[in-house]
Amino acid sequence: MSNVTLNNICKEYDNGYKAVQNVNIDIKDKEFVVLVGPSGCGKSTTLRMIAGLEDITSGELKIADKVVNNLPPKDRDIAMVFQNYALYPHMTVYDNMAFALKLRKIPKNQIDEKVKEAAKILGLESVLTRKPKALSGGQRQRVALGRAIVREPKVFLMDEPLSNLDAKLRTQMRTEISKLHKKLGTTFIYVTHDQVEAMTMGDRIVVMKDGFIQQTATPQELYENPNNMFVAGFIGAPQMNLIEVNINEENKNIVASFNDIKISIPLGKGKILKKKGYIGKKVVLGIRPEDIHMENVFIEASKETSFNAKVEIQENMGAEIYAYLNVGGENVTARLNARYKLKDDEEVVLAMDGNKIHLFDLETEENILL
Amino acid sequence: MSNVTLNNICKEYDNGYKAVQNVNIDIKDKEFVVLVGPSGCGKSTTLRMIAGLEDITSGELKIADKVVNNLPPKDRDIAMVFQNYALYPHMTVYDNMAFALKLRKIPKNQIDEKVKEAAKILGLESVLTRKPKALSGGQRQRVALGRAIVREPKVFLMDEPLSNLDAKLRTQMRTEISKLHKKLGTTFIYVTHDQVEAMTMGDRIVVMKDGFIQQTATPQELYENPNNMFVAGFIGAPQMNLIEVNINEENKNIVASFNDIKISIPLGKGKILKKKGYIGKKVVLGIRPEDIHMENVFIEASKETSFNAKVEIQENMGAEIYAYLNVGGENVTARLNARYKLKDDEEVVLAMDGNKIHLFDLETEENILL
Amino acid sequence: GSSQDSVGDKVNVDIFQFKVEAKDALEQAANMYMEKNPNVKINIQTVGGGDDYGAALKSKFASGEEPAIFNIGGPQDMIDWSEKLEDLSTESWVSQAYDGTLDPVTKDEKIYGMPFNQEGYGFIYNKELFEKAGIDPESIKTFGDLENAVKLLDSKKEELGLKSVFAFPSKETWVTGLHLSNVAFSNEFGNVTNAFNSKELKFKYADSLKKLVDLQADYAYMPDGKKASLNSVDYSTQVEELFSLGQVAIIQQGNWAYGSVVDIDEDLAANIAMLPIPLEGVKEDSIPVGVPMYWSINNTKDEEVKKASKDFLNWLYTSDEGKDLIINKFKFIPALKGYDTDNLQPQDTLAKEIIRYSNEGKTMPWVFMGYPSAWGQENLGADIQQYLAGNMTWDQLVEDAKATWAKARK
Amino acid sequence: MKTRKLLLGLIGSIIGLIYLSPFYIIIVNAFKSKKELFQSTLGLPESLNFDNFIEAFDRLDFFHVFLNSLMITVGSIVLIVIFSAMAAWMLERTKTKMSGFIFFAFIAAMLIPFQAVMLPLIRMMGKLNLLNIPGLMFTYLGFGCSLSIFLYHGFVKGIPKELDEAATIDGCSKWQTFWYIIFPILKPITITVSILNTVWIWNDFLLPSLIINKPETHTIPLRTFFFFGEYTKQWHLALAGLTLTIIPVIIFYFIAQKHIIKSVTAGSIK
Amino acid sequence: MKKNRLAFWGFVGPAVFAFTLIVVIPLLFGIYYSFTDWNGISSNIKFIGFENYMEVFKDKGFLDSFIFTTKFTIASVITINIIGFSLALLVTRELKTSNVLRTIFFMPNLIGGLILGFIWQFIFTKAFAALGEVTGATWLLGWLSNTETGFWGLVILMSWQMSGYLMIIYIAALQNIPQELIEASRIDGASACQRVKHIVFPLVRPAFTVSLFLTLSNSFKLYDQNLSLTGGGPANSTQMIAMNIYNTAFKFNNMGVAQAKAVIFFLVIGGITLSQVYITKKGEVEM
Ligand SMILES: Nc1ncnc2c1ncn2[C@@H]1O[C@H](COP(=O)(O)OP(=O)(O)OP(=O)(O)O)[C@@H](O)[C@H]1O
Ligand SMILES: Nc1ncnc2c1ncn2[C@@H]1O[C@H](COP(=O)(O)OP(=O)(O)OP(=O)(O)O)[C@@H](O)[C@H]1O
Ligand SMILES: [Mg+2]
Ligand SMILES: [Mg+2]
Repeated sequence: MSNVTLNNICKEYDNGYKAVQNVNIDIKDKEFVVLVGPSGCGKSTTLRMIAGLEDITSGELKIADKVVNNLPPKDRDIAMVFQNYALYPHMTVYDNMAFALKLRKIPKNQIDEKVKEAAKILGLESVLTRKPKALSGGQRQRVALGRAIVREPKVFLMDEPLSNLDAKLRTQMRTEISKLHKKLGTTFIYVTHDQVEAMTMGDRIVVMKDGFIQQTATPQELYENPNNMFVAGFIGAPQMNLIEVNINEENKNIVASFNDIKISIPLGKGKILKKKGYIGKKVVLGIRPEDIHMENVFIEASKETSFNAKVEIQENMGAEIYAYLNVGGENVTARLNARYKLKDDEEVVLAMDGNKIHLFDLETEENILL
Repeated sequence: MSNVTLNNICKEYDNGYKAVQNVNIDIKDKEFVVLVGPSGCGKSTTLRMIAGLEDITSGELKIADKVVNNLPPKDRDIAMVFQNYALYPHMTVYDNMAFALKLRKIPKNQIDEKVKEAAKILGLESVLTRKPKALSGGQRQRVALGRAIVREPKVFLMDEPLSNLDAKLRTQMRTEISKLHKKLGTTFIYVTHDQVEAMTMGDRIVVMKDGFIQQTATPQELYENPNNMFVAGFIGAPQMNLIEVNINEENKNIVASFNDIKISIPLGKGKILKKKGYIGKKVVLGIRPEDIHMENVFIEASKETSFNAKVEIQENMGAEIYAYLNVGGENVTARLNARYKLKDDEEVVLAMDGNKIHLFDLETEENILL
Repeated sequence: GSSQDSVGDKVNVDIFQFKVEAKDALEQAANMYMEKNPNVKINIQTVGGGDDYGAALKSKFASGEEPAIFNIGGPQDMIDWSEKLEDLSTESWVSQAYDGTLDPVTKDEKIYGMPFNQEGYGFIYNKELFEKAGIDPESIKTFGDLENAVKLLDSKKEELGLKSVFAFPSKETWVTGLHLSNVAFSNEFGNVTNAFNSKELKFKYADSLKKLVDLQADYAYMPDGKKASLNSVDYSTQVEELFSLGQVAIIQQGNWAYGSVVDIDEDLAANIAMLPIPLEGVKEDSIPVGVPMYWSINNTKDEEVKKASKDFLNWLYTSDEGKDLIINKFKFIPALKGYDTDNLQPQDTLAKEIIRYSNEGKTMPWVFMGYPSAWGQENLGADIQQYLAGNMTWDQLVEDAKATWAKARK
Repeated sequence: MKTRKLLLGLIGSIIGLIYLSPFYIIIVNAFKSKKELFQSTLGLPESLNFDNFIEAFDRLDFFHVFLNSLMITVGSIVLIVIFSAMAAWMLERTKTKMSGFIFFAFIAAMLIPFQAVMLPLIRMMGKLNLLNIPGLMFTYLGFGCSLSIFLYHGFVKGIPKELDEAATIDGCSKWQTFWYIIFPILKPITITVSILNTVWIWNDFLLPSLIINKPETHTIPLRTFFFFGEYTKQWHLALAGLTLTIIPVIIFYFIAQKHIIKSVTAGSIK
Repeated sequence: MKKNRLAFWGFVGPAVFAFTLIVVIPLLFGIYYSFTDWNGISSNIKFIGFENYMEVFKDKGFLDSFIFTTKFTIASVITINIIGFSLALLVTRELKTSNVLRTIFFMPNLIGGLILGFIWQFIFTKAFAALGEVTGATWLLGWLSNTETGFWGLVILMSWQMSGYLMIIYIAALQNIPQELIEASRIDGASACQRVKHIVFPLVRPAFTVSLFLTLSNSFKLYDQNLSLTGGGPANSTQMIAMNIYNTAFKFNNMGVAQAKAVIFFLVIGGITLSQVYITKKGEVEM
């Protein structure tokens, strides 16, 4: 059993800065939890408190049901992978991985066995005698992982382990870490500020901002039902379009309008708006780029959510196109199939998928529909 | 007029390493050309030869129809943006931008005018008095651009200007540079190893490998008709699936088979295979992840290209899923709509879009169909 | 302390001395003595590098590792170190001291130092050159004689292969500020004690001293042809280079220069002698002879250590073996009587000259140990440099000398 | 480009020769007799005569004093390196007022002229019974740690803190972290610190003369100064002795110099 | 927390202990002596308040040596840094001889200060003279015989010795300048001189801070080379403060006054160097 429980954890630095506030997370055994959020939101601080590198100001931290607030790192049975790997530059790959075991006075042959095994899992067998300097970025990353693996810890902590890699390697290592998690069956706590990583790797994602947790949920849940505008904007690329609109009732229909564009809100959502008293008020309408469509069939069927737009610029991604549109003065991004050949400054008609519309309170930024 | 012509350009470093070999590129006035390729393929070397930072070993380089092989950088009327921006850390943003003009002894008021104008274009007005250290990554990037803009050069050279930015900013700056190119109407030569950048920004893309040019074409052309396996694999994410198959004729049909999987090759392509004598031989079949479909309708209609697969791991990207599949022992990636909820280790049936199949010679790696 | 003074049952005698040139001889003497007196262990420490004995001695005492035997230089040292000095007036060698040699270290009938040796200085000249120039050194008694000889030499410079007549090392302020000035002041004060006690300096013989300075400076080798450059001429240039290589004929130095000359040219060293330093109209046919340093014994040491120390010094200077060492190894001119036998006569040409002058009574005392602390070098010597450089007239120098003397004695 | 490089190479060689010329004077004169030395200071020696070296070797009791010097230098360097590195690491990693103050005090001490503390120091050393070789090493530690800590401190700044933390998580105590991780990484700067302190301690005259001036503990400089007498300097021997003295340091420097370039760098700049 | 403090002192303790014993306590004693009439020998020491300090202010020799030291420091700090910097520029140009030159330029540091002074005395008075006589250049004659040649002799000696040391610091700094900045300036149109002036120079400023600190404190404290080269002469005109203090203490046996001078001196160079560090640090750039 290696569940990790954070109970009302707070962290105030010596200079009085409150980096983490009232954080509650309940991480189950073998779960892969990702902490995600913009730079400076307190992810690393949280992780470092779990590791024991940072004192906990208040709250209770349990690992395997045991309170560990005052235990030094080495007694917490955790391993950590650092953003910059923190490999010992003067030791070979082998020694880097064996170091923690040597300190634990584990017999030589056992160490050897474990290191070799980890090296095999990570495909590092051929570089065991090299120093970190002589490794490529991806290899270094794997050594950092290996160093953690050999320890067979209860909990794996990783602080942006992929952020120093280039795009291709990052994609590749992402799957490798996922595979590793499956293979080891250990609890993983993973910090990143990259939402793609969070989405693709986590069993559950904790979204943080300014020291507070914004939402804790599975990736799909997070993507489909973001708690608030921040989560909505943070998760998904290209970003969800967020447009300030006026809500009015027109002929029994609830209509969101901005400038001269009018979008009908589907019935169910409209009802909630009405119930919560948003008629006549301003709210923020959110629609993801992939929920804007250009297929004629679709547009025909969705007259109430269609609108005119002018193509400002477009990016060809091969299989699809990101179209940056001007819709009644607002910037809107749409993700379209590459078969549509758009011209710059072309006027086009598009339609939103009404079911995928999100609505947020202008003040509190909370999701109105939840 | 500011066209740039590279005529049989070669570069051999002092240590005898041939970094660039027989490169021919003809860049038109106002064109946006992207040099792309894996690390070490000679992109930077090529760019630096154009800039005059590196001697040209052989060949002829013309800028605006004038041979400039032996001109020092400052006389070539070019500007360059470096990967790590290379901002002068001891100068303010203003001075960074004004430096080149000051060296040219341009009157103070003119400098002021130009710098202010560039700052306006780039949205840097409010940070003109700051030093680079006090800027965010994106702002630094823009200063680097600004420094180039004020010079009003004939040609803009950029060496991986976005690679130091995080994913979000990178996407944003990408469009900004595209806009800038439109606005300035200058020739841009842009180096990157990121195929997404290349695809989205370039009017034309030059793909390089090991010092040689592999293909020069528009993004769409490159994506749809890659010259060879290298280009096919390099362009597009997730990468094109490349599978070694046996070509046989079965009942008049040309069939590609591997292990116990059989895929029928569409008529037109089959003909070419036959004509070129590939029957009974091995070739490489390429299919892009987005050209593998799971819609029942599609599968029904494409029995000849359907196959069974086992889901190994999947990545949820929000709007879609990358499924990493095991197809008869081969790893195949499919890019599926997020509405398909796959389970790990699930057996599924998929089908390829026969029209999108690419075929490559096993030896030469050339595209057979071209 | 007492515990560290004796190792086992041996009496430990630590000697802290300044004369590098005497180091080997002293060690030899100590070894001989220890062989005879197995209960005594003598440890010798020598301060290398020249003139820093004062500082070294102070730090030695500050460190607590006080030596049993050390050196003091004159009245001022005697007062400064009075807390540490053992009265030696009951020692047997006292009666053998030459007249006046104990004055600088005598106070209230008590004697605090044993003379190291005697030294004397004058105008050392190259006999061969004098011969070639046709000058009879015997005839030079007065300043006038000297001046004439110098002029004659100067006129024959070329044929004698001379760069100049003199080499005048005004960089070495002890040569000018102490030794040369001593010629004037020993005649003004008569002896060290008077000098030491004098509140003021009259500088009675300023003019005669000026002549000595001028004569040497005017006819000296000047590196860049200007007088001011004399200030870069040091002992080594004067003695070892210019004089020993036969490039100058006369230098003002003492018997210690023999060692320097002999190192360069043995033949030349055998062929040199000393002219008097004549103070015109005052005392002309004589040279200054004195005791440069004294041995002292630390009175805070245990009686047995003090006794062993006294015994060692006694043995060194009065036993037959000791005397032999003093003459033939140390190459000293003894400051005690009783070195009369033939085998106890110094062999080197300059020492012989000093003894000749002493025997003829043509000496004047050394009084510069009676100058105020560092005055001779730091004030007078420096002023002479200023004078040579043309930054100061002789009158200003005289005034300044008087003023600084008076200030120091305030 | 090519001619420019050639020109620079030429300038470099000329300046190099100028820098070497004093060494030329040392070496040629080490082969001359005293007389020859004064007769022609600049010329080459008449014959390649090793007499001076033999005599200097003898008079210095070179073997013996060499061992003393070696022991003192090595011992002091070991002390300085270990304790300065330890202190610098802690001072850099601890961000408290106290650590800032201590660091400042170390730096400020570089400005103290030695003469100002000489006598009180000797007096105290005597009281503490430290007028011996261990005492001398300890003194070198006291005086040497300022610059050394300064250099180490700058270097430590460049070592990512994550390395310490990784070690902590791997189960290291502070002590283990220092010895297993930090100290090995400090190697380049350790070599710099060693070179700079060696150059100083190997050649130092004043401190040994004050603290260990006994024949059996003499160092090379103490003996070399016996060639400088009250009146006469035995230049021919002194220069031969000097040549003997600096050869070991030059060899040491040659071996270590590959690292020093990288190191003063890291130490002093960042 | 308590454990942290324990570890802190465990690591810092030994150095602090040695430092306190060897430097701090003697310094405090030294300050105490500056208020006494101690002559360095006697065991009865009287407290006399600020009398020694008054004495110092009346001492013209001290003032002269202060002025001389200041002049020397200014000249040597400038020349040492310029030469050191130029050497660093030279040997970072990827010449074939770079490594050899680096060794050669550093070699003067391998000789101790006192001996170095004697050797240069030898060079100035003998070698210069020999050269002067051969070439007929009279300015090579009579070195060290007057204040100017003594002054420049010291400056030359120190430049020869220290410039290699600084070169190493500057090399490090130069190598830290990103190559791209140099290239960017080439593209911006800067000539070699402009590049050094506008780009290289500002970027090695942190090295300047360190180098200035080291050269300032070294030049101010200079003793060995001063003693053995000129001995302060002629007429004490090249006597630097350290020597003045030394002589006061050991030649004039005025330990109290000497300590007062040392205290004043320490305060002054402390003030100067610290403000130097403060000023130069302010203009530094962080990359
Ligand atoms: N030692 C410290 N003292 C004071 N404040 C600190 C300290 N360490 C971090 N902080 C502050 O706490 C906040 C949270 O920092 P943290 O490192 O946890 O952010 P993060 O979410 O990991 O960001 P990033 O993605 O940039 O790594 C930041 O605002 C940071 O400035
Ligand atoms: N100065 C040099 N001397 C020798 N070889 C060099 C030099 N500079 C670059 N090379 C080699 O030339 C090849 C091409 O280098 P270049 O910098 O052009 O690659 P690149 O395509 O820009 O790669 P990257 O994406 O990593 O920047 C590489 O193999 C590199 O190792
Ligand atoms: Mg972080
Ligand atoms: Mg590149």
